[in-house]
Amino acid sequence: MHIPEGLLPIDQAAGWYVPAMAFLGAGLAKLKRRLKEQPSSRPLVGLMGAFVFVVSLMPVPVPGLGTVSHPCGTPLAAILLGPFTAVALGAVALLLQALFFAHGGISSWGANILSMAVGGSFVGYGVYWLMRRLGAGLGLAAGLGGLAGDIVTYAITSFQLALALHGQESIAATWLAAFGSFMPTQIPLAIAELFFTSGVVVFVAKRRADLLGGLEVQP
Amino acid sequence: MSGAHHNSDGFAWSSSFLARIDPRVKLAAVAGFLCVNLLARTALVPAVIAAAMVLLMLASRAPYRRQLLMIAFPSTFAIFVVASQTVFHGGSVFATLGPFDLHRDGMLHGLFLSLRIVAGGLVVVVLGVSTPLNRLCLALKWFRAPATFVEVIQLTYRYLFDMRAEFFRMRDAQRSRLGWSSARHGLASSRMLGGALFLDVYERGLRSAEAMRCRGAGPVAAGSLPRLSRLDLGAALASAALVMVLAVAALMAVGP
Amino acid sequence: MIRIDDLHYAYPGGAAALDGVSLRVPPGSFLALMGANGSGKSTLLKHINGLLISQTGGVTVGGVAVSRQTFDEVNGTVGFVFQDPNDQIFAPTVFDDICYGPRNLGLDEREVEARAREAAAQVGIADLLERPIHHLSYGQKKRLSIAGVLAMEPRVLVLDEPTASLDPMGEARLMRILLQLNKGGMTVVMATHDVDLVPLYAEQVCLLRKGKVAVQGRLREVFGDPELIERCHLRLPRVASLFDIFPDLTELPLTVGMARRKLEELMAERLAPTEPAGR
Amino acid sequence: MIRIDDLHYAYPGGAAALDGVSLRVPPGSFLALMGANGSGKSTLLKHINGLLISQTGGVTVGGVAVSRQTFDEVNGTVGFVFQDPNDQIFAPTVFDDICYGPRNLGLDEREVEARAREAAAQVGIADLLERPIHHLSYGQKKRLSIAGVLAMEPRVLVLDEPTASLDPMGEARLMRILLQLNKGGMTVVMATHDVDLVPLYAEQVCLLRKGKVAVQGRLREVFGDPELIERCHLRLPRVASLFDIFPDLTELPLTVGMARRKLEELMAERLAPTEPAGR
Ligand SMILES: Nc1ncnc2c1ncn2[C@@H]1O[C@H](COP(=O)(O)OP(=O)(O)OP(=O)(O)O)[C@@H](O)[C@H]1O
Ligand SMILES: Nc1ncnc2c1ncn2[C@@H]1O[C@H](COP(=O)(O)OP(=O)(O)OP(=O)(O)O)[C@@H](O)[C@H]1O
Ligand SMILES: [Mg+2]
Ligand SMILES: [Mg+2]
Repeated sequence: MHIPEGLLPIDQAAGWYVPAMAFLGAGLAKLKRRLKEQPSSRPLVGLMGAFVFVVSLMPVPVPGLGTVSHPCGTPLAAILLGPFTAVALGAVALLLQALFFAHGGISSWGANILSMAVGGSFVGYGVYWLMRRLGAGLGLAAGLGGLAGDIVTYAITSFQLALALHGQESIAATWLAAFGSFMPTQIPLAIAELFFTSGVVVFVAKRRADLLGGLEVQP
Repeated sequence: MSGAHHNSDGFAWSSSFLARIDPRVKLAAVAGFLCVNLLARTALVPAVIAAAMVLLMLASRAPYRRQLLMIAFPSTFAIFVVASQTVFHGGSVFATLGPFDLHRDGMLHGLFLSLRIVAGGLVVVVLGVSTPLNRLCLALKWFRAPATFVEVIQLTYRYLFDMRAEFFRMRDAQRSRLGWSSARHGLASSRMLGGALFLDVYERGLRSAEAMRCRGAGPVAAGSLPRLSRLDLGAALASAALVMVLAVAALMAVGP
Repeated sequence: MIRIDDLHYAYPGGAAALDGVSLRVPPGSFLALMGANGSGKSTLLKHINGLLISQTGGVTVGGVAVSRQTFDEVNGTVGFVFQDPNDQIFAPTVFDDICYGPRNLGLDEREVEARAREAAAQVGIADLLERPIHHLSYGQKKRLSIAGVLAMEPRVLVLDEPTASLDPMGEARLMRILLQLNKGGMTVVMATHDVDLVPLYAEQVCLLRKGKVAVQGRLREVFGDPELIERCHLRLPRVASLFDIFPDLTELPLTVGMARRKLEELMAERLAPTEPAGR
Repeated sequence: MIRIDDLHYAYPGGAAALDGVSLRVPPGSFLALMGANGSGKSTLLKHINGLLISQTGGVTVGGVAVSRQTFDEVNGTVGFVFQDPNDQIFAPTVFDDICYGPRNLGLDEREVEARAREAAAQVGIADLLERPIHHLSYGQKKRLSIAGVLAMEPRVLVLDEPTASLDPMGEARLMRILLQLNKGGMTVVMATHDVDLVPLYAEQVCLLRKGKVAVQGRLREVFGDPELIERCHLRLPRVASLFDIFPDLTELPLTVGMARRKLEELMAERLAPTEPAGR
C-alpha cells in the first residue's frame, strides 16, 4: 500500500523527498546512459515500467484495517535491469498510479519512492546478489530477492506511517503495530512475490538466454 | 494490435472544459492546492478544497462510476487512519476495545487527517482524469523535468496499453482453443499467459522500436503546448487566488 | 450448420462493421468469404466462434446459439485460425503450441502427441517442433497457427486468410488438406483475397461489401457478374481474363483446368476440318 | 546500388539463416525475391537497411557500407516495409503514423501533411486518416505500413511481402504505384510468394533456397528451369501451366498478356488458311 496524498505532515513529506530525489536522479542518470548505448533496451524499460505499475496495483484488502496490500515488482525489475534503473521505473509507476487511481500521491511520492522503489529494488537486488555469491541457484536467489524486497518495502512504509501517526505512543510500538497488521496479508503476498520473481527470472533465462546479455542478469 | 497503447487519453476523458485548460496551469494549481492542504491545521482548508474539486468533477460531467472508483483508494485509507489515530493519538478515553484505549481527540485528529487525504486525493484525481498523459508530459518538459524521466513515463504508459492489448489477444487465442474451459485448464493457461505475455510484449516492442528507428527515431506524436488562452489565464488567476486565501487560512489556523 | 441472421456489429467507438449480415452455411460445404479490405470478413468470422458477440442478430452453429455461455461448447466444434499468426500462437515452443488445443480437449498424452506430430507434418513444419515460436519466420508462424487448429480436428473450420504468406507449395498443400477434410465431412469457411485460388476449391462464395452481403451463391453465379466483382474490389481470375480474346464466349473458364478444356474445345471447333489440337 | 557480398547470418541461438549470399541490385531495377517459407528472405532484406548487421560479409547501399554507425544514413536512402504491419505502425492515429517518417526527415509541416495525404490516397486509406491505428482491419494496417514508407520518398524501396492480405484491387493499385516509382528511378526490392504477380512487374528475380541464392537473373531465365522452381517450393504462373496442352511449345508465356499474344499466334498459325482468331 502506498501512502496517500495528504497524510504526511509537510515537513516529513519534504524530508522524504530529499533522499528519494537523490536516488531517482542517480537512477535516471544510469538509465540515460543505458538508453543511449543500447537504444534497443527501450522496449524492455517500458515493459518493466508497465509491469511494476500493474503488479503494485493488485489490491488485496487487509482484513479489518480498511487498507490494501499488494506485491511490489521492483525486486524483479532490479534483478533484470539493475537496482538504479529499477528505482526510476518504480518512481514512474508510483507517479502514474497516483494520477490514474489516486493510489499514492504527489506529496507522498518521495516517501513511497523510498519504500517501494529504493527499498524494494536495492534490498531485492542485494539479497539476490548475495545469494548468487553464496552459490544459490538462479531461481532461489531471485525468489529470495523478491521476498526480501517485498518485506522490506512494508517495513519502511510502516516506519513512515509510524513516524507520521504515532501520536503519544512510541514510534517503535506504532511501527510494530502497523507492520504487524500488514503481516497476515503481506506474508502470503511476499511468498507469491517469491515464486513469481523466481519464475519469471528462470523463464527468461531459459527461453531467452540470448536476452540475458541485454537484460543484465548478473550472476 | 500494437497500437492500443498509444491512445493517450486512455485514462482521461477529453470533452470537458477542464481538459481544455493548459496542463502547465493545472500542474501549478495542483502544486498549490496540495501544499496548502498539507499546511492546514484545521478542517476548513481541506473541506474547501474537497468541495471545490467535487464541484469541478460534477461540472466536467465525467462518468461518475469511474470517479467513485478512483477515490476508493484514498477513502479506504482514511478508515485506517481514523482507526489508528483513535488508538494512538491520545486524549480522553471514551471506550476500550480489547487491549486498545479509544481516544476522542485521536478520533477527531484522525477525521481531520482523513479529510486531508480525501481532499488531496480529489485534487490528484481531477488532474489525472482531465489531462491526457501526452499533454502532461509536455508540461513536465516545460517545467524542465529531465528528458529521461519524461521518456520513461511515456514508455511505461505506452507499454501498459501494449500489455493490456496483448493480454486480451492472447486470452482470446487461448479461449478459442478451449484453454479456459475448466478450472484446471484455466490454471495452466494463465501460467502460460503470464510467461508468454512478458516475452511477447517484449518481442513486439523490440520490433516496433526497430520500425521507429528505420523511419528516423523522432518522438511519436510530437507537439508543443500552445500559448495560454483566456480560459487558461482565468483558471490560473482563479486558482492562484483560492490558493492564496487558503494559505492565509491555513497559516492562521482559522476554523474548527 | 452455421446460421447467421441479420447480424449487426459496431466496434466500440467505431462505425458499423457488420450491417445486417445473413448467411447459411450447410454442413459439409466449403465457403469462400471474399471482399475488400475492411469489408467485415474478420469481424464476421469472429462471430462464428463467439470471439465477438452480436449486439443484435443471432448466430447458431450446429444448432447451438453462440453466446458467452456456450463459448466453450461452440469452440469444441469450431476451429478458428486467426488472420495474424502472432495473435494466435503463444506457447513457448512449436510443439507446445500444437499440443495446447488437443490437451484441452482432454485427450491422453499419447494421442495429443500423435496428433501434434501429424498436424505439424501436414503443414510442413515437422522439423521445427523444438523451436521457440519467436524463432520462426512469418510463414512458419502461419503454418504453426494452422497446425494448432488442425490438431484439434474440429467439425467446422474457420480460417481467416490462411494462405497469405505461405509459399506456393505450402499453399497448394494446405488447400489439398482442406479439400480432403472437407470431403470427409468438415465444414470449411475461409476468408481469402486470392481470386485465382477460390474457383479451384470453393463451391460456395460469399462476397461482403461494406458490412453487407453483396451476394452469396455458387461460384459460377458470383463470378458471373463482373460489375459486382469490380465493386467488391475483386477481379476475375487471371485465366478468365485471358479468354477476353474470344469475345463470343458465353461462359468464362475460372480455373486452369476449365480453361484447358475450353481451349481444347475451341481449337477443335475451329480446326474441325483439319486435325484435333494438342493432346 | 545494392551490393551484397558473401553474407552469412545466424540468429542468436539458431542455425544459419543466410549462408553465403551475394547479390547485386543495379540502380533503378525491380527485383523480386522469392523462396520457400524460412528460406531467408526477410533476414536478407533486414540486412539491406541495417536492422540486422552481418557477422561476416558486407552490404553496401549506394556506396555506403551498412553498419551500426551508418544506420541513419542508410535509412535515409532505404525505405523498409515490414512483413507484419503490426511490427511497423505505432503512432496513435493513421495520420500521425504516416507523418512520422517525413517529419523526421526535417520537412516543414505543410510538406509533411501534403505528403501524408498523398501517400494515404495512393494506398487507398485517405478516408481513414483520423482513425486510431488499432481500429483498422489487417489489410488496412498493411496499407498504412506501406503509406508510411512511401511518404518518405526513399530512393530504394525494400518491401517484405507487401501484397499479402491486400484485396485484388489494392494489390493492383500498389503494384502500379511501385512500377511508376520504379520508372521514375527508384530501386525496388520486393519479397513475395505471388508467382503470378512477379512476371507482370519484376525484370530481375532472385530465388533463395535454404539461405543460399539458388539463382539470380532475368525473369525468363529463372522461370525456365521448372525443376529448380519446384525445389524452391514455387510453381510456374498458372497461365503458363495452361499451355501444357501445347507440348511442342518452346517458351511458356508467363503473364496473361504474353499468353494472349501466344494464343493468338497459335490460332493464327493453325488457322492460317481460314480467318485470324478473335480481335
Ligand atoms: N528471430 C529469429 N530467431 C531465430 N531464427 C529465426 C528468427 N527469424 C527467422 N529465423 C529462422 O531463420 C530462417 C530464415 O527466416 P526468414 O524470416 O528470413 O525467412 P523468410 O524467407 O522470410 O520466410 P517467410 O516466407 O516465412 O517470411 C528460418 O529458418 C527461420 O526459422
Ligand atoms: N478493433 C477494431 N476497432 C474498431 N474498428 C475496427 C476494428 N477492427 C476492424 N475495424 C473496422 O471494422 C471494419 C471491418 O473490419 P474487418 O477486420 O472485419 O475487415 P476485413 O474484411 O477482415 O478486412 P481485411 O481484408 O483487411 O482483413 C473495418 O472498417 C475496420 O476498419
Ligand atoms: Mg480481416
Ligand atoms: Mg519473411
